[in-house]
Amino acid sequence: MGLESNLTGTFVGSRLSDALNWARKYSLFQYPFVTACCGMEFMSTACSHYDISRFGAEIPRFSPRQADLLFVVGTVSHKLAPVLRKVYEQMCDPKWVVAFGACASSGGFYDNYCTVQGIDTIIPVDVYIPGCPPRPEQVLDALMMLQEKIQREPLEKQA
Amino acid sequence: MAEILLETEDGDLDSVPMSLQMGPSHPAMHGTIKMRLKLDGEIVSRSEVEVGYLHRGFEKSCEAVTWTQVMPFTDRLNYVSPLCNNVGYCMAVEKLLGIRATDRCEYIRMIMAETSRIGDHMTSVGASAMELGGFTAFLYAIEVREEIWRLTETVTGARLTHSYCRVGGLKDDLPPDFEPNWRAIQKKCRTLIDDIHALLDKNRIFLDRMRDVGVISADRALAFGFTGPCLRSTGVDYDVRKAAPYMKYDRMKFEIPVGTIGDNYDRYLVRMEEIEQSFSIIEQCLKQIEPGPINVDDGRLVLPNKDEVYGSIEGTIAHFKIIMEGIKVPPGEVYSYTEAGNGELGFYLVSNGEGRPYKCRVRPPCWSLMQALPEMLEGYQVADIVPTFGSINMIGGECDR
Amino acid sequence: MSKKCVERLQAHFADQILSTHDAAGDETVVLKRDKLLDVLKFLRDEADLAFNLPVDLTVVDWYRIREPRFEVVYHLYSYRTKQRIRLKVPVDEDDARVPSSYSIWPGFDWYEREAYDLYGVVFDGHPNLKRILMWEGFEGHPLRKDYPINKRQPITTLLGEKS
Amino acid sequence: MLLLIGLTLLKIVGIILMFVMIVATLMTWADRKQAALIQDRIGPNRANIGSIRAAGLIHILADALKTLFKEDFIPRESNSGLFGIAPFLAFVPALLSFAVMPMGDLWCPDGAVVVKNFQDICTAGAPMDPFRISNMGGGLLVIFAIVSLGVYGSSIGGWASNNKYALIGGVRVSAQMISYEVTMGLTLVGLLMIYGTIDLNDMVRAQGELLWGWLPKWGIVVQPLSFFLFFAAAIAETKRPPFDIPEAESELAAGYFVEYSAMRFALFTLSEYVASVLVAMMVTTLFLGGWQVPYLYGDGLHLPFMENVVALPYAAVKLIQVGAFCFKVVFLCWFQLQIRWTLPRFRYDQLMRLGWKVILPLSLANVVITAVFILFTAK
Repeated sequence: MGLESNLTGTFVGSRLSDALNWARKYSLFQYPFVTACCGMEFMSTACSHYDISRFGAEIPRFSPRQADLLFVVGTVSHKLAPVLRKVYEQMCDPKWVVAFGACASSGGFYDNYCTVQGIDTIIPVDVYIPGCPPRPEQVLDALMMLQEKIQREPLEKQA
Repeated sequence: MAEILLETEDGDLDSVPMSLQMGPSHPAMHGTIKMRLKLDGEIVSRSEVEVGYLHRGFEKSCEAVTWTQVMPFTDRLNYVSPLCNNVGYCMAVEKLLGIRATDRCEYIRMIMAETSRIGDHMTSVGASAMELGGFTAFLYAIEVREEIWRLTETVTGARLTHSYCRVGGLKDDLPPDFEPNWRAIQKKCRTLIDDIHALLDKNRIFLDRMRDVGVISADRALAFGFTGPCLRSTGVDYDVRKAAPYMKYDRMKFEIPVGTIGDNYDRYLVRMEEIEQSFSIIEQCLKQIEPGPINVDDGRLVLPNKDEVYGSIEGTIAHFKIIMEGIKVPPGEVYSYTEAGNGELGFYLVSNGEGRPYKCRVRPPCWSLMQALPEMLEGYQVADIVPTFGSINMIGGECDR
Repeated sequence: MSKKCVERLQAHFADQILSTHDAAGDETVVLKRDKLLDVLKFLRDEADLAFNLPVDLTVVDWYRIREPRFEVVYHLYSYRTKQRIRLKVPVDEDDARVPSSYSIWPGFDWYEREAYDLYGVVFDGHPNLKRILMWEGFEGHPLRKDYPINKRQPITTLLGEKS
Repeated sequence: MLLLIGLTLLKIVGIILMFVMIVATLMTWADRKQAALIQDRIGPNRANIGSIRAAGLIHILADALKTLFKEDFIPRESNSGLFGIAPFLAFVPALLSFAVMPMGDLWCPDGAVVVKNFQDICTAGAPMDPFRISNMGGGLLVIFAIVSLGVYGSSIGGWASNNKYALIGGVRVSAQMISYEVTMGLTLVGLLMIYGTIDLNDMVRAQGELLWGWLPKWGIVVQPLSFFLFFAAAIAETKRPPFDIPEAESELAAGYFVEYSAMRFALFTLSEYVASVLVAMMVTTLFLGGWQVPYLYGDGLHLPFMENVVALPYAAVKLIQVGAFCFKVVFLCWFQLQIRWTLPRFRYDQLMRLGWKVILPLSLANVVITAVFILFTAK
């Protein structure tokens, strides 16, 4: 908003950034970019046994404009890559990306002609979740790690 | 098509068709389907389905690994019912080898495949409910699945991608407390399923959305190569488990639920009824199963005990040979088919006598279902795409491979 | 069980049949390409055959192992007579063309497109023969044995570097 | 004059900010918690200030703060002027209609007596009206007039986004809201005939009368059919599930506000919640006796079949009545959430059919029956 550059480093600036980061980490509206097997575990994470909503991250917004957190769940093929990139670009700042599962993180064991070897070759990633597919506990752990990361973010990054 | 749409009956009111692209990243398209729609108002006048967004090179990957290592790839075909795929693949390789698994192994495979089927149908039903806005029914369904997954985890060690079967046997026997656990879970699932029935079956809105939507006739369904619940919803009682009983299905008493007109509601009912049948099959299996070996007695196929591997030179060599070179499968070709969650899951295997498959083709039931989608949508509304697509239960991994 | 239909085929299309076998109980008929559509139509329309369920269509690539290089494989099932049959049509690499069975079973529509996409076998008379699993602009046919498994053709590269 | 303006401002703050906005915001929390309850979950509970978690209430604060500082995006291809103004066009009318809602009865500064038909009349001086912002005549019509303005915000937003999904959503909004306004209006005609007024406070006062000496003459008692029809039509008017066809998440992604981000998106969603509160208030006022508590009148409890009056101070009675009104509104808000998490979504044409072919004819029949009834009883 233009204000950040003047406030960086000051007391007000750091308090403001703390408050903002606090709000952001507890209000992660997610855009589920679900493609493959991991989607099943993604459903499980949302369901009653694990309940991702406890962290305030249960609201899916299928419009990228309204989402803060891009969950890339499952294998991304080269055919799908431009779509993922476009969705990422359509998201409004601030935004974060979670690579859910081995395929999204690294291509998994699909080392072949059609699979993108990790979505970090296309878009920046904040948290990687290993596992094929990861257990819901891992997903919740990743979410908490992301929350920690958000809390530490400096003000000038939050344009 | 556009020209036809422009002409109205009295010719004075023009309507220009709108083209709309749905997906691949769209809440109802499972992330892997793109649909190009021609809309006349809210009516879908033409649609074109594009798949392939989840093509992961299943076949090419299988050609690069040994026969046993294909197993993890099969898990990820229909990832909603992975054990059905495991079983299907193992039976194909065994058919090529000309062997048959032991009795106990076959019973366990059946039990596990049926639990997987329950999970699959629950997911499908739940997802269609969710896409209609009935989020609560969806979560109940996922709870059922979660219970079942917890049980399968005690058996296979994994929640979703089990890789439980082996050529000629299984990874492990059932744990000793499987039966009481199953009974406890069955009870829980029963109440949840009753809740789902109560939420949906007689729900006026649900009925209106599902009845007479996405109708396909039996003849067209057959011509499109439909199998599984979608074919049965049209009234054709084709179920591989009855038509060509494999494993011990010939000893089971179960019904094939069939629909009448092949609309979404029929597909929903068929799936819900199949869940009941699966419960009954598991019950019968648990009654009939007897102690015994789970692996065939063939050192060329089955890994030796860990004791032998570490304690004797023969064991080490056998282990090494099977792991490094893979089991040897005689040259030939075979098509083996089983009833998976979505219908006939066929494996067409070609071997040239080496440790790796020369060709490992899977016949995905979704593939046939998906190509009929434009026909099932034509003339219905935009909103009808959602339940129709949901009731087909397209699984990206299986469809695009 | 499906011995009968092989005999029926032999009686009707003796000149079209190259060979038959039944490995592992799967009845297989290897056919010439010339009158393929007639054979398929016959299989569908005869009352005692009635193969009304198109099960599977795929291609086997015998690269440097066998000539001709490709084999188009059909699997059919009859709901009424409960029979199954496998048909194989060998085609050369230079002339990898087969008449499309779309008009007989619409269910083979996507199977043929897939075979075209992944193996490069052309199905003559198919109304919409274009790539289905791979994207437009993909070069080569990935399931051919001479296509390296990890030869990639990325469309999108890292954010920031415009490709 | 200044005093009057100051008083009105105070009432605006009191009613709209203190009550409506708080209930609407709480509804976002209740929505999530209610969903969790129905679905055997816990629901949001992690956000904290210090060690206070307040059962997830703090999440509202986090959501608000985050939304405030999110990038406000205006698509290049959109009509930026209309795009920017649309959320306010949706939000402001939703708030305006609270101006005529009576949260409590008139206040007599110099004491009051209860007359025979159970209404208080001031003993001296003019009655004041502290519990509603404006007492312009014809409150019901004002509400209808203002509510129908709300459709502009949504459909302009849908059109200005230059997005096909938004456009379909916008078109659906206008169709849905316009048709349901007709039905909503017609369902109330019977009520108007019975109470013979369109002033909301007068209507509530009329509901204080007793039938056969014990049954309060609430709208739901005298017009039960109309109650259900109106409630259904009014929920449809709010575009909340199961009538959320304009934003149908699974078909249209987010419908008419698919391109909106940050505060503008929040305004759209908030205006839906505000509309829910409005529906709750209208139903309360028209059918559930408004601020009336059965048998409670200006001087105390007049229990049926009992001679003596349980006396209560005048101020306490008024306070209880305002409290009762708030309670009824909150209950109805919760009830809407319960419906939302139980039912699947309608299809567009089914919704239209419900509006035009079911609710409309039924409400017409209701009018006729009421008219006949009144005609005969009047003799």
